[in-house]
Amino acid sequence: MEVKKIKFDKHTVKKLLTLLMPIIAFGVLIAVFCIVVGAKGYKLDRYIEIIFNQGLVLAIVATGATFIYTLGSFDISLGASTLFSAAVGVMVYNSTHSLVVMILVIIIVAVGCSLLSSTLASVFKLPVFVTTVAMMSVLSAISATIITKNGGALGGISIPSSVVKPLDNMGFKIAMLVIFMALCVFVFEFTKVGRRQKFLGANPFCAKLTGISLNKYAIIAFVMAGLGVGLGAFLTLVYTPSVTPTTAGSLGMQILVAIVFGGMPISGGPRSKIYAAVVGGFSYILLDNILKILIQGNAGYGISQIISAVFFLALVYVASLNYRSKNLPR
Amino acid sequence: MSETEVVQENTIPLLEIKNMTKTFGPVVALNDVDLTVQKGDVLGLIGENGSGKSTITSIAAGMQKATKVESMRYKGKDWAPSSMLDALDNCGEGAHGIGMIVQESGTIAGITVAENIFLGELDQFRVFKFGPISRRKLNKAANEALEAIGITNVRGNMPMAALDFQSRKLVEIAKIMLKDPDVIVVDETSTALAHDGRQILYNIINKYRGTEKAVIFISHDLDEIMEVCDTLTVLRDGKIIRSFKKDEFDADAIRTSMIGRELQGDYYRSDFTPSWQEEVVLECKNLVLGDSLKDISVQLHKGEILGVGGLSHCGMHTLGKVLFGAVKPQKGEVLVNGTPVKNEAFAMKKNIGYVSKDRDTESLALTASIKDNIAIGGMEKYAIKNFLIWDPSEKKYVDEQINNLSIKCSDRNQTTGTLSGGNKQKVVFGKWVGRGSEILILDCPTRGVDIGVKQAMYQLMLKLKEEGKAILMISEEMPELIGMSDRILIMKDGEIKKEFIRSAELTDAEIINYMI
Amino acid sequence: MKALLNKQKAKTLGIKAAGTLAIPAVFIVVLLIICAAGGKSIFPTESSFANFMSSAAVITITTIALSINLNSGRFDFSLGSMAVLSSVISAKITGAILHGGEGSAIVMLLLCIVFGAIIGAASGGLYVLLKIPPIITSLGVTLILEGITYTITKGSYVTDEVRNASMTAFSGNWYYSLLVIVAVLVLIIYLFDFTKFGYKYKALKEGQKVSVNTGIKEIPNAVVCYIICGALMGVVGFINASRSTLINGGSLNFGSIGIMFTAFLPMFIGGFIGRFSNDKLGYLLAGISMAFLNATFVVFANEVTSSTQSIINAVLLVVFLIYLSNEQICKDLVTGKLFKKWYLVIKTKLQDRKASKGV
Amino acid sequence: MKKHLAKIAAVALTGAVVVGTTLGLTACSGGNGLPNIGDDETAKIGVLVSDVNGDEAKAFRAYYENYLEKQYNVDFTYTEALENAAGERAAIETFAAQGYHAIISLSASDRAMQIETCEANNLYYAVASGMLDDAQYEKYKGYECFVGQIGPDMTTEYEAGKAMGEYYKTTKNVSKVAIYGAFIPNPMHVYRAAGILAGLGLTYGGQSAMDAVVGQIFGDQGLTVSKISGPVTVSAYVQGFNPDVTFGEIGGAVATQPDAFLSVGMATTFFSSVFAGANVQYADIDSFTEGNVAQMSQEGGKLTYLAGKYASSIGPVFAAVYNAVHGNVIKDNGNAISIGQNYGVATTAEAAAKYQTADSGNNPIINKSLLDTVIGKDVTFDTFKAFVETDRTPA
Repeated sequence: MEVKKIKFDKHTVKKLLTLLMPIIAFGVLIAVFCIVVGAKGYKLDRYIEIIFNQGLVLAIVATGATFIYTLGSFDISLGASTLFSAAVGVMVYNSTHSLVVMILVIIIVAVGCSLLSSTLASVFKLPVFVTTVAMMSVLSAISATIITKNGGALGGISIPSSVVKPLDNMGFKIAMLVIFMALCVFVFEFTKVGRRQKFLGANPFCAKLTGISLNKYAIIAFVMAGLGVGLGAFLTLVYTPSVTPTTAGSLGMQILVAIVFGGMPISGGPRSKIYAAVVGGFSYILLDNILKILIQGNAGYGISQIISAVFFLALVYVASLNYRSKNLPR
Repeated sequence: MSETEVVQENTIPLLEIKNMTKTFGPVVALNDVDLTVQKGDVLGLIGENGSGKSTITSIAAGMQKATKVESMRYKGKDWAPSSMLDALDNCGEGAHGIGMIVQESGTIAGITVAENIFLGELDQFRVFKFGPISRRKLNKAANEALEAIGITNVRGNMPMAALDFQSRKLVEIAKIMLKDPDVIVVDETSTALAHDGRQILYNIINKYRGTEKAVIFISHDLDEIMEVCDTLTVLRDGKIIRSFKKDEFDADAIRTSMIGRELQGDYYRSDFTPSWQEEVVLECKNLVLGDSLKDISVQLHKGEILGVGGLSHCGMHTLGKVLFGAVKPQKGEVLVNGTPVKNEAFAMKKNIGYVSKDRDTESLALTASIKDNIAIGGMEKYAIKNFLIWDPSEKKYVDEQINNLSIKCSDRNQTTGTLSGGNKQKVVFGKWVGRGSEILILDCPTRGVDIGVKQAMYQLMLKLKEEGKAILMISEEMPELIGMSDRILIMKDGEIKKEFIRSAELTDAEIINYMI
Repeated sequence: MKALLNKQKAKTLGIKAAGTLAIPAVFIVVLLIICAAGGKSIFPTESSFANFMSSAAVITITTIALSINLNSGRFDFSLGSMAVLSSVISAKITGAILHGGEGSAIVMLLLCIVFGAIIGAASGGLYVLLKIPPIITSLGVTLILEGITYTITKGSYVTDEVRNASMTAFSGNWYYSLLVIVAVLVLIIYLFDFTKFGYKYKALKEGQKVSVNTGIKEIPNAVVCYIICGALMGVVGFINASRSTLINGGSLNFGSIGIMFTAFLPMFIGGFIGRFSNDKLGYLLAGISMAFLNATFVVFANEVTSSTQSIINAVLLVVFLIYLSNEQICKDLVTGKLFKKWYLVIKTKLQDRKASKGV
Repeated sequence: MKKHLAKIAAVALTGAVVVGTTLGLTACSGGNGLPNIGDDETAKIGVLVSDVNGDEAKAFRAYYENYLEKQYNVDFTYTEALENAAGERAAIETFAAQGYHAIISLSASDRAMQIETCEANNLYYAVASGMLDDAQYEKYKGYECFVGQIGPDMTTEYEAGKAMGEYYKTTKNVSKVAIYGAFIPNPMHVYRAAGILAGLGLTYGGQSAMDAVVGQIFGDQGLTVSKISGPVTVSAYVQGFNPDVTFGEIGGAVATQPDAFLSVGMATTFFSSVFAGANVQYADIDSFTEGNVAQMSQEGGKLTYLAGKYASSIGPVFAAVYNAVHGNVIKDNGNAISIGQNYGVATTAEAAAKYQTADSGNNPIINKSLLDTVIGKDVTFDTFKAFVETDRTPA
């Protein structure tokens, strides 16, 4: 392999900036965060743990979702299916008292929900997004019913905290993240599947004429997303052994924001990045926490949200500098 | 430039461009070019893909802006149109500007013919000043515009999507002609037109010839351009190489100046002996699909180049897709080495390759890199256990194809969309040849490809034939069918009308009789 | 000859009318039958009809607003937040000036339209300025608008400013809502079908590149679309404020996007109807159908929980989409052609097998 | 190459986070006991809330931040609106990282987890509304960090509903009512609704015991009118808030011409103008806010019964936590305190106004001089209990 020198002309700088922007932003956010926490005299080590816990489920579910985004479609029901699988998991644990069965059921249910969306969409040729909108309403409605019917006065259902306590430590969670990331990176970067999915995202017509079945790879993508949801639902229970109708409530939209934040093009295709979800997810959580520390008080919530939205738009703008089209993007 | 300046010096040229430069990022499309168009002239522009012929005219017609230009003057006045509409409309005294019939479709499928024609100038159809726009008035005016150039079967209220390719092109022509432009640019338009359509276009060109107006005619087709044009200018790599007057027209000389060197070796096949092996590798039996295919049976042999020719809508393009398993026929079956073809993936497993006519949407992912496009076809070749991808072996595989086909690119990571037409097609070939396809279905493989690459393609096809591979070449260009095929099937209205066997005596005229 | 022509004309007109009315008619008849079967009237009181009308207005107008940009490939999550913010600002101003006095409703409605349009202009301006995909811009815009709303309201419900006789009169009388629907529909049909803007919009929608090359300026067209969307959502914000007599200023983190999802089903139905006549008319008919569904939910409130309602809505959406994407198959299924096809396929397969066995 | 740069950078940064966190983990694993601060030190208390913009929530907040913070050396920090259990846990851990001493919880997604998290993070913990159920209390009452729960428990909610029902049945002699169930199956609202039925002397599904009725309501996800029977007719039942249907339902309910509309919450916020327009009296369980008082007093206002909390009712829970932070952890026989607090009730505008005015501004019902009686090193459980249970209806 010949080594090429990188020439730092305007073009290259733009390209590099585009590519590295999300990561630079992540680095900057970490630095700012450390400074802010340090300046306030808070415990940084604890704070980092909190951030990790807050971002973990988001990062995992969003990483799984990246496979769907790579195909150029998106799934808005992932938050609802996280809730649903967690709820079913709790019900199963409470009747079987087996952690293993619970984990298996959670994963199966999550993958099942995902498969249902994708087969509905592919068998009946429905637009994926709208199918997932319908899935979202159905799953949240069913979950809410299960939870409130069984939760009674507590308003939620739960498993005994002692069951998951042994797993509620950083080592286990980091291991889960690393294993899942490794699996995703492997599938995405080192197998035929990943290559074909990126190609499908780039040009589905050409992919079809190259013998790549959209349905097959859409189903694989949804299965990967389902695995992420399942693992996410399980880790949600590890973090808090209870499920209420609001569990994972804002996850669905956070995934969308996190993936874009991490530098993933919304149209998918060859520029898709498997690390976008992790980078974006943690960046988003970091930004949120920085703003929470800096701006306090009731009125601050609105201001914080405005600031983080502006930051988000600015970041995406810079990251898109290299892909400007003459016409307005759609 | 001296050749074109024979006209009296006191007449101001219609269009005069001096030292125009246009760059797209690092790519130089036009390099300090001068161009003059005289009144009454039918000027041909010819050159390989990316030579700049479309670029310079599209700047004059307002589609894009020059990066740098010393002067551009139209009828002696400074000329800097902001849009195509502007180029047509704003030339001081009424609408006698520059109109361009563009290469890719310049019409919008989702709206009506009338809306397409009058897009951007709807004010005239208002019921009253600032009032609503009257659809009735609009349609009436559109009908008149169509009739003015001799089109009677297309009406203003028809949805554009309901028209075939040729009619859409004609609507475009009507739209331009409505403005009564003094200069029309015809960019690769005739390839889209059948006989009757071409006649309409030639009538218009002939009306312009020798008047106060002028035509700029851009084409790949040397024969056509030599027939239609009075003068001819050759561009290469963004520069004007030479201009020819009618009496200087000479195919070899023009070709040489287009590619900048004598064509080394053969262009088409040098032999005229048909040859193929006994073994039938791909065949279809009694295919039926709507109006496109009516009981089609074809056999393709090992080591054969089978040409399929006809007009654009004769069904041959559909045939190619059906043979590859991409389109399901209503009746009949496709067999590869005796087993029925189920879908594209199966066809690929059986080593069939398919190059689509529609390169940019069906053969390539333009936003992906060269590597992505080539590698996607050959994973069986380099993936470990047909599943794991190891970067270095993937790169090696891709680099081999790039080298074998001499694809001109900065590196394998270059975005495919930034390549020229010929190099794009090489990438497509790399994808299919690299994976070791035994049977190649090539739909218009040299469409929009310049002569240099064309020659390379033909030689590659020949090499593949010699290796015993089977090629089914679907083409709208007679010379290449005659020049390359062992057998030629001519299709019309979904049926095979005639089969020709390779021979030195075969002529265009003989074949065309069966097409129209 | 002329008679024949008229016959032909009458026939196409008949097809058009049938295609236009088929879905809403069947839908509404089914709902009426369900109500009748349950022994209930769908509009038991005068106020229930007023509720139905305002519901129809909200759904229709939201659907139109959603479709304007979505049909052009511009996904907009910010519709809900536009409605809330414009109504909050207008309510505050109206309250400050008129203190709930006479004419509050009309003043607030006009202000809602004005502020909606301004917000829409800002949103569209941001989009053309940043030139990043509209779905991403809309994510940011939604968060910003929610943030502004929250900051203005301090996260509370806005109630006092929208509780007055004037507003009650608006929501209590069905003809006001009807008037708004008609006005919006006429204006929108005029704008999109009879003006230069509309023609250009359609051209850009169908062929962006060609239109731009022809010299149509897409930036002003897009911004105007956003302005219209904003104004429409302003109207929605007003109607919502008048019928709920409150505005929830506390939505953060995309809490405001729900309204968009309710517009999907009517948008698809409306698009389908649009094939036979005008798509905006389709949105109206679809909006009315959905309002009928809501009215039926009200009638059966004690039997159908809100969970069941959202499941019914989702299933309807999926079923209709399945129909849309597989129209021919569905038609064949109804007419029995499909079985014939299957029968033929199976028969030939069997014959083939027999034949191959024979060999 | 450039592509690799991005990958490497991503891996490096992720690695940094992972390493950082692991270090963090090892650094914080050693506990250093529950806080015990001196008198001159500021007590830092985090308040968990799931609602930040409701009237009651804002009244509570004003009492803590605008009144108590001025009177005592204390610093209250409110969370944003916590959406779910995960949010609650993150908030508690954040307070821990910021060096807070105690948590007062008004957020009810997962109490058990809250206590466990506080225990693990050495923070005192107290519940100010929505108490633990019996099993949970039994489990956690021995936890060191658990100061107690002082506020309305589910039985209180039931009683509040029951009192409302009784009032309309006996005092107002109603024969026909409509019920608004607000956000049933929210447990608080379920218990209130069950209480209303009991107060009206009605059975649900043939049963009248609290647990049986509550269980059925959870199962039905709402009230089913046909299952109600007894001397008073329930002519309509509505729950939820979805503008597309709820106003239709309320309109339909009003059209049944009930003598009163009994609501388990949010009635003034959502429907005051509807009730005013239809001339129907209504009852609500909410808080003594300006809006509610106005509905009781002003012309056209139809609110005839209001049960609610007054802002300073969360004073005692503060006192308990404040004492704990300063070293006096009041225990009930070694267990965490658990004292129910009843709602205040007003049936006239004057009474409601007293609650409101008495509780606003600089002199809340439970003011500094009252609170001082239960703040100090030697306050015992008995004193404290007596203090909480004193009737503080404004004279």
